[in-house]
Amino acid sequence: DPGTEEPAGGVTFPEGEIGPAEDADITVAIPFPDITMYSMYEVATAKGWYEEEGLTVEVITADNVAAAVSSGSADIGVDSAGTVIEAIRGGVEAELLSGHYCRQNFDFAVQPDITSVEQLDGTAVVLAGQAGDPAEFQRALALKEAGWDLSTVNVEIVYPGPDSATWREFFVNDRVSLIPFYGDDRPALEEYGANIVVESLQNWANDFHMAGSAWLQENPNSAVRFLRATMKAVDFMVAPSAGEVPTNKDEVLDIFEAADFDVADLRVQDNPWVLDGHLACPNLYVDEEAWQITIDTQSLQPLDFDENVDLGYLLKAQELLGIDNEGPSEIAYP
Amino acid sequence: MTATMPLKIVRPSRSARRGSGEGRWRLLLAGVVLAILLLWEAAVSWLQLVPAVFLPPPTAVAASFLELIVRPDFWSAFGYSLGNLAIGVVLAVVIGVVVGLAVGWFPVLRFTVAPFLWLLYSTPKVALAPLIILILGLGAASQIALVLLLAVFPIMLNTMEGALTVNRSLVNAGRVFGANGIALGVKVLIPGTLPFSLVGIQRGAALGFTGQVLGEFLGGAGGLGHLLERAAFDFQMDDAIAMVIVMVIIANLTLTVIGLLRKRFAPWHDDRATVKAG
Amino acid sequence: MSSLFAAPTGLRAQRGVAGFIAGLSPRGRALLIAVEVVLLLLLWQFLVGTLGLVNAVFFPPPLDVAQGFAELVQQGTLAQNAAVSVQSWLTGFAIAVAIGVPLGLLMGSSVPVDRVFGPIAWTLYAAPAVAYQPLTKAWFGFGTGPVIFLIVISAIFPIMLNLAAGIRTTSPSLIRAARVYGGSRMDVYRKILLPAAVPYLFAGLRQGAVLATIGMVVAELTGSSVGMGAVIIRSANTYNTDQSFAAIMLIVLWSVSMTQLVGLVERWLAPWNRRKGAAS
Amino acid sequence: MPDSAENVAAPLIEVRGVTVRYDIARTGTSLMAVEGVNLDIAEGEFVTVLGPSGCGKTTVMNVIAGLVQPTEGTVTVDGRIVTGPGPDRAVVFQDYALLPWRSVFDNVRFGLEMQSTLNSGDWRERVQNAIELVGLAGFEQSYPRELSGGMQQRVGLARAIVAEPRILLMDEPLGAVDALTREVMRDEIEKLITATGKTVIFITHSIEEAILLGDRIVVFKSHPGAVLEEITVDLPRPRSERGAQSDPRYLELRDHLWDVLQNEATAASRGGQGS
Amino acid sequence: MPDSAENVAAPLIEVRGVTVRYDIARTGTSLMAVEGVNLDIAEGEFVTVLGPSGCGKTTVMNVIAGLVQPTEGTVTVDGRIVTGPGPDRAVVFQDYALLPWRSVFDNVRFGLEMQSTLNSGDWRERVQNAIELVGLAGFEQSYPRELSGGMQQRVGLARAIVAEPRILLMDEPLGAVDALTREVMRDEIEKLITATGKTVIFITHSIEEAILLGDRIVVFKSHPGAVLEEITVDLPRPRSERGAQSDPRYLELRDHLWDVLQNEATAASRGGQGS
Ligand SMILES: Nc1ncnc2c1ncn2[C@@H]1O[C@H](COP(=O)(O)OP(=O)(O)OP(=O)(O)O)[C@@H](O)[C@H]1O
Ligand SMILES: Nc1ncnc2c1ncn2[C@@H]1O[C@H](COP(=O)(O)OP(=O)(O)OP(=O)(O)O)[C@@H](O)[C@H]1O
Ligand SMILES: [Mg+2]
Ligand SMILES: [Mg+2]
Repeated sequence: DPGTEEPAGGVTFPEGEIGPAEDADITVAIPFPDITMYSMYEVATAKGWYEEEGLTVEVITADNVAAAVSSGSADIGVDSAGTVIEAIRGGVEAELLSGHYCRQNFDFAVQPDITSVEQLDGTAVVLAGQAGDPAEFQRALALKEAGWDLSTVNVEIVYPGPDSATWREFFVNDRVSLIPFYGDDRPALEEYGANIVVESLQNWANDFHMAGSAWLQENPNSAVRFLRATMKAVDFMVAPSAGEVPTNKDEVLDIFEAADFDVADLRVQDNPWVLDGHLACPNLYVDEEAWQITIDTQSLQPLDFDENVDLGYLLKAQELLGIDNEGPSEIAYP
Repeated sequence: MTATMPLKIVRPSRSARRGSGEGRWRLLLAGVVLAILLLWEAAVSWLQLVPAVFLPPPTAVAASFLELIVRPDFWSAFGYSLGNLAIGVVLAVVIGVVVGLAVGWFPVLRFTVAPFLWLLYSTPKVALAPLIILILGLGAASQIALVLLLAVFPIMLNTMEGALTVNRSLVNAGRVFGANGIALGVKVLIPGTLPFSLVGIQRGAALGFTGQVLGEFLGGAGGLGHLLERAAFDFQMDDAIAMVIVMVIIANLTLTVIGLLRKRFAPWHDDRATVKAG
Repeated sequence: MSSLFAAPTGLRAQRGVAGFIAGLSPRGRALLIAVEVVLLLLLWQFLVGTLGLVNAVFFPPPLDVAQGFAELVQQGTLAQNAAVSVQSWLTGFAIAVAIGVPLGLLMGSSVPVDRVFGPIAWTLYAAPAVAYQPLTKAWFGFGTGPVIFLIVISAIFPIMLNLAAGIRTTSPSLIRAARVYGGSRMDVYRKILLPAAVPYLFAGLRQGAVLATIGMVVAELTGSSVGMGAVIIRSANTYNTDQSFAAIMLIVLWSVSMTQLVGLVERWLAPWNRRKGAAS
Repeated sequence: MPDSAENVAAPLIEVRGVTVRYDIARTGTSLMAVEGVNLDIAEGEFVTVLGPSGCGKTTVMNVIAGLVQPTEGTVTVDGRIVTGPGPDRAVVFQDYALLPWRSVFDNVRFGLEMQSTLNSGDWRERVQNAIELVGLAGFEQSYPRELSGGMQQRVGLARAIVAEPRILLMDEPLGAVDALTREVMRDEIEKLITATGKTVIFITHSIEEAILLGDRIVVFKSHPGAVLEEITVDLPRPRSERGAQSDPRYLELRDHLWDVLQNEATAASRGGQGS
Repeated sequence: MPDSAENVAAPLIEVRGVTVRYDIARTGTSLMAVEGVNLDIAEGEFVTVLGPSGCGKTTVMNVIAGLVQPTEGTVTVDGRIVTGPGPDRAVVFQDYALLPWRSVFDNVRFGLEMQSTLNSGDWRERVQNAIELVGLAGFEQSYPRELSGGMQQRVGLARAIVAEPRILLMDEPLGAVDALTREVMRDEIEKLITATGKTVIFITHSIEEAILLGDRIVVFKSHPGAVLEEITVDLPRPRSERGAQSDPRYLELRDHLWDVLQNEATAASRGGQGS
């Protein structure tokens, strides 16, 4: 029973109740605009779920999300799990609110003529958009597990920029020999004849939400309401079950298009992964395991979970929706 | 009794002179620009020396440009960016000229402050970005701060170089006729330094625009920088270059305005004198 | 002694602090600046480190930066990446000078070139460097190619445009003199325009040195896995801001040293130039 | 310290042991431009200065103007030590020193501008009068680069005159002016000075001019610059060039000055050969 | 077209209907500096030019030097139309035009350097001689800004002389030079010219100088500049200033020139009042 679990930290809400809608404005900072990772806010807004909670949500991009939250420019920030942990360690006055992903796909394409890791010798490969992106280590690990240990060959690791669309363009113009890719890259890669050598899913906390401590103190209700509405949006986007095409595909794509994303490539697909929504957990799951996996895989200094994290808001929101704070049980690629 | 009489003034026909001078160069410039565009189009579309995704041909850019300028959100972004730019550049001019003159003029400041100006100028502004966000937040204030930060140093350092080279005879003359302190600055130093300052201001205005774009990259919403960022993330190079062209147009407009101001306020400054003599 | 007032004219520079500083030897002045730097660092340490005025993650105090520097040195990151950056910088700056000076000469002295090439140059200069990035990577790949390109693009315009301005303001009398004494076009360039424009040229070189450094960092921040820019972004993204600030301070130091070096060369090449300010 | 009770008798300008050395940064040496110059000038006196080129005339004048700090010695004006320029002393510069960004009218106005005189109503008239006095009516709106050398020099003269200072320091103010204008202006200057009782130091290259204008002539020698001789001119005023030339006293003075300068030149070149 | 057979008799320099108008960009107007100037100068002639300041003397000289393109008219030198400067004509500039980054020695050398003369062995000696001629021995390594006005002017003179051109164009070369040096240099110039048979155009403000140096005096009028009168000087050479002054022919010439200039000035100012 979810109600019996004692929330970590000091925040408690009356059993099963939150305060009335407060007519609040919330600014959410994301590192860059992206369909796969940061589009659930658009969905929640479009479906009117934030409005139902009395919220007006504005999404802004921020080069340094932690600084945006720390300065009060944003109330809630989304960033890589490792980055959020480091920011909290560094003393940014922000608290971990919830997680964004509970599974991550690790899909890699290599140039058509390449079939083994040795052939990558002397070429340029992409593992992440920017130097220092924690995902880089994770991807190298995933590649190694799949028999593509890059440390055995002499490759130049390059960083074309944050979005996978950029990686793809460099790839199809033969400027790099290996890239990670996402669902929306797949058609172009297939058309180009790329050799897709690794496809795997891992249980991995990709992004964390953080909220400014001062803001959280003053707006516990809005925080819970924000999480509740966002969870509805994620659920809306997520495929009914692994391997199935999301039933809301067209409606979601309409919403994306209205938010200025280019969705022409996605419209024509009927792949199960067309929205990448199957990767997200509808319950915005975070727990100590997700925290610890992040620290372990990215070789961060240990940092105590209980001392630094208060999941009270997330648990409350989950409780209101009648779901549990649990990660996915099975990890299977569709 | 004097040996003076009114001058015999002849007014030459203006249009005749224009036609042979400025007009010809403008025509030539247009020709050269056209040739460059043609080469570009040829290299990308016909010879395919560069993949069009990396360097879209002028025709594609022009199409994007036309699409861009009919979008209403473009014009609101345009107004937003331009407003911040104007505020930032004006601040930069005032601060840059005053500090530049002071530092150029007073040896004490030159020896104690100037090295730090070079130091700040050299500092990659990315380093200061988090600091700016922490203090000013994401939004107009931090964008203006970045415009100022990028624009002020060229103005300041150029003015400083100018103040250092102001003709000493003129300074002496100013002092003899009672100009001291601020009056000396306003009446001798500023006019004497103006050609240098103007070069700095032109450069500062152009850099200021980069500052505005950087400021918008830092975070927030709205503004041309965001449109550019969006286009760049989607790797829509034609959109991105169309945006850059908008920025270049703005920068060139600024240059033109400064040029006009110079003609208006500094008629004595004849930058063609040498060319004529040579 | 102040350069602005040749020796005895410096009436005003004789009194008080001004007189004291003006009277300092070059070494004394360097010492003064060193003292200033130390005071500034102390203030910074106090405000950020002790008072905690801003969050140290975003703006680490000097002692933390020193720590970060030590880490960079120990890991061997510094030597390796600095070498790459210095090499790119020198190559790029040399190319910028080699192209910028002749073009500047032409622009300053020829109306057609100025009228036709000037607007194009200003336009290229006005275009934000980010605009070039994807293009340079497509052309030059991800190594030092795009970095060198961006250094050249950043440094060439101040050099060229300053030189052109200097040439345009050369006293017409001097050009007349050269022509009267049989100077060919080449002679006018070499013997009149170039020397007369030397102060402007060096002003441009100083700015070019600074902009080249900034261009280098901007280019290395994205794309490359080596170079000081890569060190900065990597450590910043992992919240090792002390390291990233250490790298930034080294870059600033490099840039300032290069401007000083340009000043030294100017004094050596152009001893007639009256200006002797420590700043330039 | 001058005693105020004695001020009436004391000279207006006292140059005491003035030595100026220029640092030559290039070589690290210094050049002794003038050494131990002493000079007393009474209120209302018109002193002309003659001397070989490069002997330090401009230097001494700059010291009096407060533009050059002497290495040794002092200059007092009206009992106060000169530490900088002041409104009591206006200068006509040898190299004109006109502001290139100002028209002739505005350049002349500059002479008034810093004093509060601009508030008094008649400044326009005064500027215009000064311009007419130097024969530049009609060129009010021209910029210096549009003028010939002589015309520029006259603008500098007008700028100094319009300020109506107590002391006028003129460094070859008629050097680039043609013979006729020169005579006209010489007469104008003489009239103006005698009418207003100004104190004038007037550097010239022309022996004739020195005699025709000066109450007293100071002759400089060079290497290092110093006062060689002072000669009182006892010719009656007004003195006209053609009138004077038939005056035996004038001719005598002229010949004497020629001899002084010539002897000095010979001595200098003989002395110079040794070093 | 001059016929080569007649060249011997034809004048070396022919100025034909030269009109120069300066465009004033600021106002969009133009100023008629000189209008319809005609002038013939024979080989070996020493012509001095007199005229009120701003009358266009420098302008005409610049046209002959090939530095200013006349709006109308032509100048031919030795039968060839002047389209630019040439090694046959050297100029002493009114504003010195010394290169600030060169020492005195190098500035003087500049007069030789563009010609291939630097290859011939004796150029050092020639430069040194020129410097000594103008009395600047000992200042070879000084920079222009370290020199007084008169000294700078003499550097300009040395630069022109060292080039040994066929025609010397001198724009007030002694304007800033003191009386004594002036006399000395005037004598030197006269000696040099008569010895080498150079053709000289010498602009001056001094009536005395014009008479003492010139074979012929050209008097300019102003507004617009034009030749007013040409006077042949029939005094025997060498002429010394003091000697000449007792010569009635000299005095007569001087008085005549004064009258010409004065009449012209009165006429000009009367004519000007109307418009
Ligand atoms: N700024 C300076 N630096 C070095 N030396 C200087 C400087 N100014 C003047 N001198 C030297 O000082 C001496 C005197 O110069 P000054 O200008 O006072 O002479 P002057 O008598 O006015 O000469 P002139 O009649 O030619 O104008 C000269 O030998 C000159 O070379
Ligand atoms: N660059 C110029 N632009 C406009 N007007 C000019 C220019 N140069 C000369 N003038 C004008 O042309 C006229 C003649 O000038 P010029 O210099 O030839 O006179 P000048 O006889 O040499 O006088 P001075 O004896 O004073 O040197 C003057 O009225 C002057 O104002
Ligand atoms: Mg002098
Ligand atoms: Mg002249």
